[in-house]
Amino acid sequence: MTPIPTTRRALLRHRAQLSAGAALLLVTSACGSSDSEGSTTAVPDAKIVAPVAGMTCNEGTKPTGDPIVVGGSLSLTGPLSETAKVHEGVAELVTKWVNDCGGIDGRPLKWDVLDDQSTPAQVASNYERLIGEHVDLVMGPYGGANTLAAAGPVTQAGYAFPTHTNGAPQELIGENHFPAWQFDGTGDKEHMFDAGATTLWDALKSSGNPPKSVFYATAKFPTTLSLAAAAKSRFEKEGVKTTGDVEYEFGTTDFSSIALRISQADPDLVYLGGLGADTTYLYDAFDSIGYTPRSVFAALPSPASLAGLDDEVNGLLTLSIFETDSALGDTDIARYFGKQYDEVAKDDDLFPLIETQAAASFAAWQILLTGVVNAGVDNKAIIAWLNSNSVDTIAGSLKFDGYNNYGGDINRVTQIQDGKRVLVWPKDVAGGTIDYKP
Amino acid sequence: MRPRAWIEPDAPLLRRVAGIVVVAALAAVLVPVLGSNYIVTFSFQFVVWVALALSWNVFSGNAGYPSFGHGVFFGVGIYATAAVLEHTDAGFLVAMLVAGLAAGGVALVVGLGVFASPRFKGDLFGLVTLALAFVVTTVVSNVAFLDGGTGVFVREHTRGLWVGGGIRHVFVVGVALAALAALVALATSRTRWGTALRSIRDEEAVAESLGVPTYRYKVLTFAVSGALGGLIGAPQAVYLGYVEVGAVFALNVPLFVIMMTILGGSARWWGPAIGAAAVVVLREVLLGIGSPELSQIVIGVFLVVVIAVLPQGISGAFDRLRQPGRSGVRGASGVSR
Amino acid sequence: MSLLRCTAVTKRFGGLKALDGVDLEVGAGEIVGLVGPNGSGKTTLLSTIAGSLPVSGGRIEFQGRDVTRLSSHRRAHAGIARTFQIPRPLGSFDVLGNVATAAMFGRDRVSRSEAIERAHGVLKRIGLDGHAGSDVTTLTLHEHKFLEIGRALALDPRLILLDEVLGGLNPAEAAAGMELIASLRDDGRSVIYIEHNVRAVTALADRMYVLDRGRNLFDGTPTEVVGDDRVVAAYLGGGARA
Amino acid sequence: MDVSTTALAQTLLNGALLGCLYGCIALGLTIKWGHLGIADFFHISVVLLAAYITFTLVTEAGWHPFATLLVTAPACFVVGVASQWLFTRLDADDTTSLLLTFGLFIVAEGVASQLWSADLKSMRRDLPDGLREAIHLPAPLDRLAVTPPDLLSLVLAVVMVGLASWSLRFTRSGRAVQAMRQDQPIAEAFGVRAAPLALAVSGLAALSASVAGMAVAVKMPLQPQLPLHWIGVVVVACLLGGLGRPLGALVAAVVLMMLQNAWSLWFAPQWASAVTYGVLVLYLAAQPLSRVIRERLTHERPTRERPAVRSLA
Repeated sequence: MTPIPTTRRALLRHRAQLSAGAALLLVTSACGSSDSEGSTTAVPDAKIVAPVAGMTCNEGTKPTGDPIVVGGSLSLTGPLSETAKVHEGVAELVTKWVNDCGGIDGRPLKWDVLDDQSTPAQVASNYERLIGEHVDLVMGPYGGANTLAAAGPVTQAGYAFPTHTNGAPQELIGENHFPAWQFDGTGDKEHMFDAGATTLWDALKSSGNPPKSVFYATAKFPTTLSLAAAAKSRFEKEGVKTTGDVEYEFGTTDFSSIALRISQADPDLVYLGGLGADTTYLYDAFDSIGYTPRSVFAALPSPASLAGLDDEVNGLLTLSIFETDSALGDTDIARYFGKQYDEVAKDDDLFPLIETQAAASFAAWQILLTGVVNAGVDNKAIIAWLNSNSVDTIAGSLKFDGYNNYGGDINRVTQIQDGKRVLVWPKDVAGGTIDYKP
Repeated sequence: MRPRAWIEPDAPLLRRVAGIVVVAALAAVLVPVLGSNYIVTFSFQFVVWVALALSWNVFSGNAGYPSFGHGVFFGVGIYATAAVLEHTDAGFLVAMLVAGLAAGGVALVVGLGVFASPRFKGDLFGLVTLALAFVVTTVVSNVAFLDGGTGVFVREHTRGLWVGGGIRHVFVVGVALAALAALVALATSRTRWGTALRSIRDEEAVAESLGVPTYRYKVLTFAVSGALGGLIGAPQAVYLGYVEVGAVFALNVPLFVIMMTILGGSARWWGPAIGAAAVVVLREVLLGIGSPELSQIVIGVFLVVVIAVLPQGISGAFDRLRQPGRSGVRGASGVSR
Repeated sequence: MSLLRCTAVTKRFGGLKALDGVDLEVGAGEIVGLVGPNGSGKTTLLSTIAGSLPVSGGRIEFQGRDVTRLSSHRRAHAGIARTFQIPRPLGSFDVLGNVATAAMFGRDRVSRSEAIERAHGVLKRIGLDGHAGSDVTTLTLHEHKFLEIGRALALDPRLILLDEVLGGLNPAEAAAGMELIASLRDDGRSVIYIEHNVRAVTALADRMYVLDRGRNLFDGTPTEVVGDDRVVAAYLGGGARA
Repeated sequence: MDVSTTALAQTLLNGALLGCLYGCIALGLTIKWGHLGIADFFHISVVLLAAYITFTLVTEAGWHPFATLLVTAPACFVVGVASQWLFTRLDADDTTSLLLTFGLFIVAEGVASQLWSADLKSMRRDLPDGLREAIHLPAPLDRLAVTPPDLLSLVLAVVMVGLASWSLRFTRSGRAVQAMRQDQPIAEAFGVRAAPLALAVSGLAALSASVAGMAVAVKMPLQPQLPLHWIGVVVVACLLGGLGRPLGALVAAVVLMMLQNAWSLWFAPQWASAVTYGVLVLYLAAQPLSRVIRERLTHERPTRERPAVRSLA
């Protein structure tokens, strides 16, 4: 069975959405809150530039010749689909971008995606299928379990394996692994999350009022558990008192008891090791008991979840590798990406905000494209080149020379200030300063 | 359920056992040699589903107790394998054995409790097994020895083992287990065992009154079915490389298994295998249509339509085609074997 | 020694007493008729003897052994077989299979082929040998009722509990049925025989029990029963044809 | 009240109110399950779909949440009637219908993510002000707070469950429904027209989904996978409350949620959801025990099961 060309696929999906929507006469908008705080400050007239350094953009030249096919598997349905669709949107965006620039060496880029229904077993099979169909390159899937499931066949077939958001960085993939969401790979695998914890602590300290007590509530999920454990050990080393430490089941929606525990402890900082919508549900629980936390840090909240909370989350801190309002967003590439992403978000019903997920996704493509531009469409050469060079991405310059091919930690601290997301730490990339008085 | 002759006018038992063994052996040799990695991977997934569907049918189909817990047994097998590989140097075969025993043990305990009450049949039984999925998920995600929430990187522990040597090795294990499941399925189709299970499905009280020890048959068969599901979890753990509670205990495993069995029909022991083939191929084809939500809808609608149109599944339709207007002659003559 | 002895058997459903201290005895080779108006507890008593329903109180002995707490299949192995008032064939099997299943799981553990052989014998005896391979759904009512008897017979029981096996049959079929029941006694088997139609029972039974609202009302020979005022009173308006 | 008493009271209050929401969701399920013999998981999906429609009408068209019932209630009624018609038409036994409803359950999740995307949809900011602020209880309990959405769940649960229980017990059709479940042929012999009655009951049960959906949309952000989170509690509540008994399901849901919340307050919250299933497991574990007790120690039989009409004949 031959894969349907990308464009037709997009068309099909579009048509399906239209007809289904029309049938209900209730066509929904992208999101009830899309135009509010946190949306990208895309410059409407941002000029097209090449997506990576070293590539030239020949706008208006139609690429010809054999397409360069990049295959990937994404969880377009099932529980991971909310975020996976961001990666799908970015992939479509990058493909169009490259082709608008006349392709790479005149060859068009083609994105060939298969849905894995959020099941790792299907992920592995999808990559075998793509490899069997002789795609030229691959892009990693979304999620730790999926990434590691894909790593088997991809590594065995000798492909370079760029990943956007591998949440289990400690598990060794190998020399062909090129992670965009980087943790600290300079030490051993036990301490990969420590640098990120230090970043958070430094950010808090820079306010002049670091918290004296913290309550940890962490989802039972590999990445959040690792992040919270590192943060806790770092905070305790700084003499911060732990007033509570609970874990909750991944996917919990009723936080009322945890909120009560927090209100009882009334800590300076609530460390929420949560994902997705956890923040929303926790704030709902705070509401229902009429408690206002002194300050909250949320590890991996979905941007939509924060935006939906309105001004209630002002002052909330979170991790992100990128914010538009920062030095990182102040480049031609970032501006054009922001403009394009706004459009993609509108078309694909995504939340129009670039933070870790979308940025890591784009960075992974930049890694792959940089490899191609410098080493050609040859996985072996790309692997060799990337292993000995650094790549400039939207999330900063990345190296692949440490444990499991991680370089330095790129997790940064973002704060919601007046309804806007502001990158507040580290200083060299910050777009503002932290405002923190618990 | 469409009635069938008590004595099936089919090929003799031994010939079918030999058939299963030969087919499995051929597959174990030919697929890895001739197929591409993708073919082998696809075939592995295929045999996993075949084994799951067949083993589900051993109890649930034959005895008429649809279980939503088969994903649990599969998952328990996966996690047992991961735990043995992670914490011991016992090797894969031991891990597989433990997987089967652990899953069978869970099924046994559940069966002892659930079947003690005559209330838990039909939909109630289905729901109890569904609840089992949630219970086991919570336990696994909170017990650090098994997972504790951080996932287990199995691939790290299979490096150097024969089974860690690539998808072809995993496939061979999968085929062997699918063959085992087929043999057990066969054993429940023509034996005393099968007769007992079917009589339970038809009229449990009658079966009891005819001397069938229904409680014992149900408990033990459920355990066998669970153990088979656990065994097939062993190669799956190796195949996945990294196991995580959310993905391992996803509800779509029992759903797909049930769908396969309904589609294939449990009128014949091989029905679920046919159903598995149909669903696996359908899923793979749907991957190409480009609308994931749509394919999810298609699969659901497909299930509904199959139930509506082919209540006996493909194997039931096969029987109907083969014996249009079945009458008194059939079966009476066949004091075979 | 009697084959079956029920002492003060009680069965409650919620607050309702379906059986309230019923006594009953069956000797070897005896046909015992069990009659009573609707709702008098006949079928309930049969079910407690067969083990399909657990008793709330009392004691059931079979061949001198306490079987009160034995499960239904154990009692089948011990030699108690029952039929169901509304025929309940096993739909997965053909007619032969229904009987052979009973033979296979019955009193002695026999092989499949042995069970089939026995089943053929039973089918011949109940006159269904022409239907061995039929779907059970193709049977007529009287064939269904006979299949119930055949299945019980295939267990090779010492005691057969028959629940209205002649109900709804035409006179010719009923006559054949009565002949079949009588022949069970000639095998040396005992029979408890429920029938709403008292006349049919009196023709066959050696002794009779009359139940009323879950209690023993009367027992004795058929002649005594028919002549008793209390029995007639209990049946008044109950549609008795006695 | 000292701090920990307040906390306990508050957590139990929250649990009870959340239980009310689950009771609303369970209402239609337990009625269909107990009286029509169909364990309709799809009902839970209908609740979510109704919630999504409520969301859309409120955020897009600016409707008041209550007004959305004008659309969702008839729509759900039609869905309920149609699904019952399908089950009757297919002459599905309980197993088959369970599988059918699971098929529909999958379809519904697909439809929800197709139409509303997998993103979290919150209509918090579009709610009228009165529905947003937490309310502190009056004087002696002034340290306890409730939110209007929770109060709404409470009111709706009481009204709907009360109505359902009352009509099952005291109206002619209600009694007919009960009779039908116990013995359909006999009920029909007494003039109960089973088929139309079943359609109506199914429609009304589904109608309750529209109300529950509105309560859900008001209380929490929506995502397509929510039914999977609900199914456990709702089903266990139906089982423990006794199938077909709306009040039982409501009480069971309230008790379960209170237990679960109290557990989370004192013990490890990650085991909280296990509380629900733990109760179910205990209940199941009691089965073999009660079997032993029933058969060995006393001759008293638990009176849980209704007498089968036939065995008394």
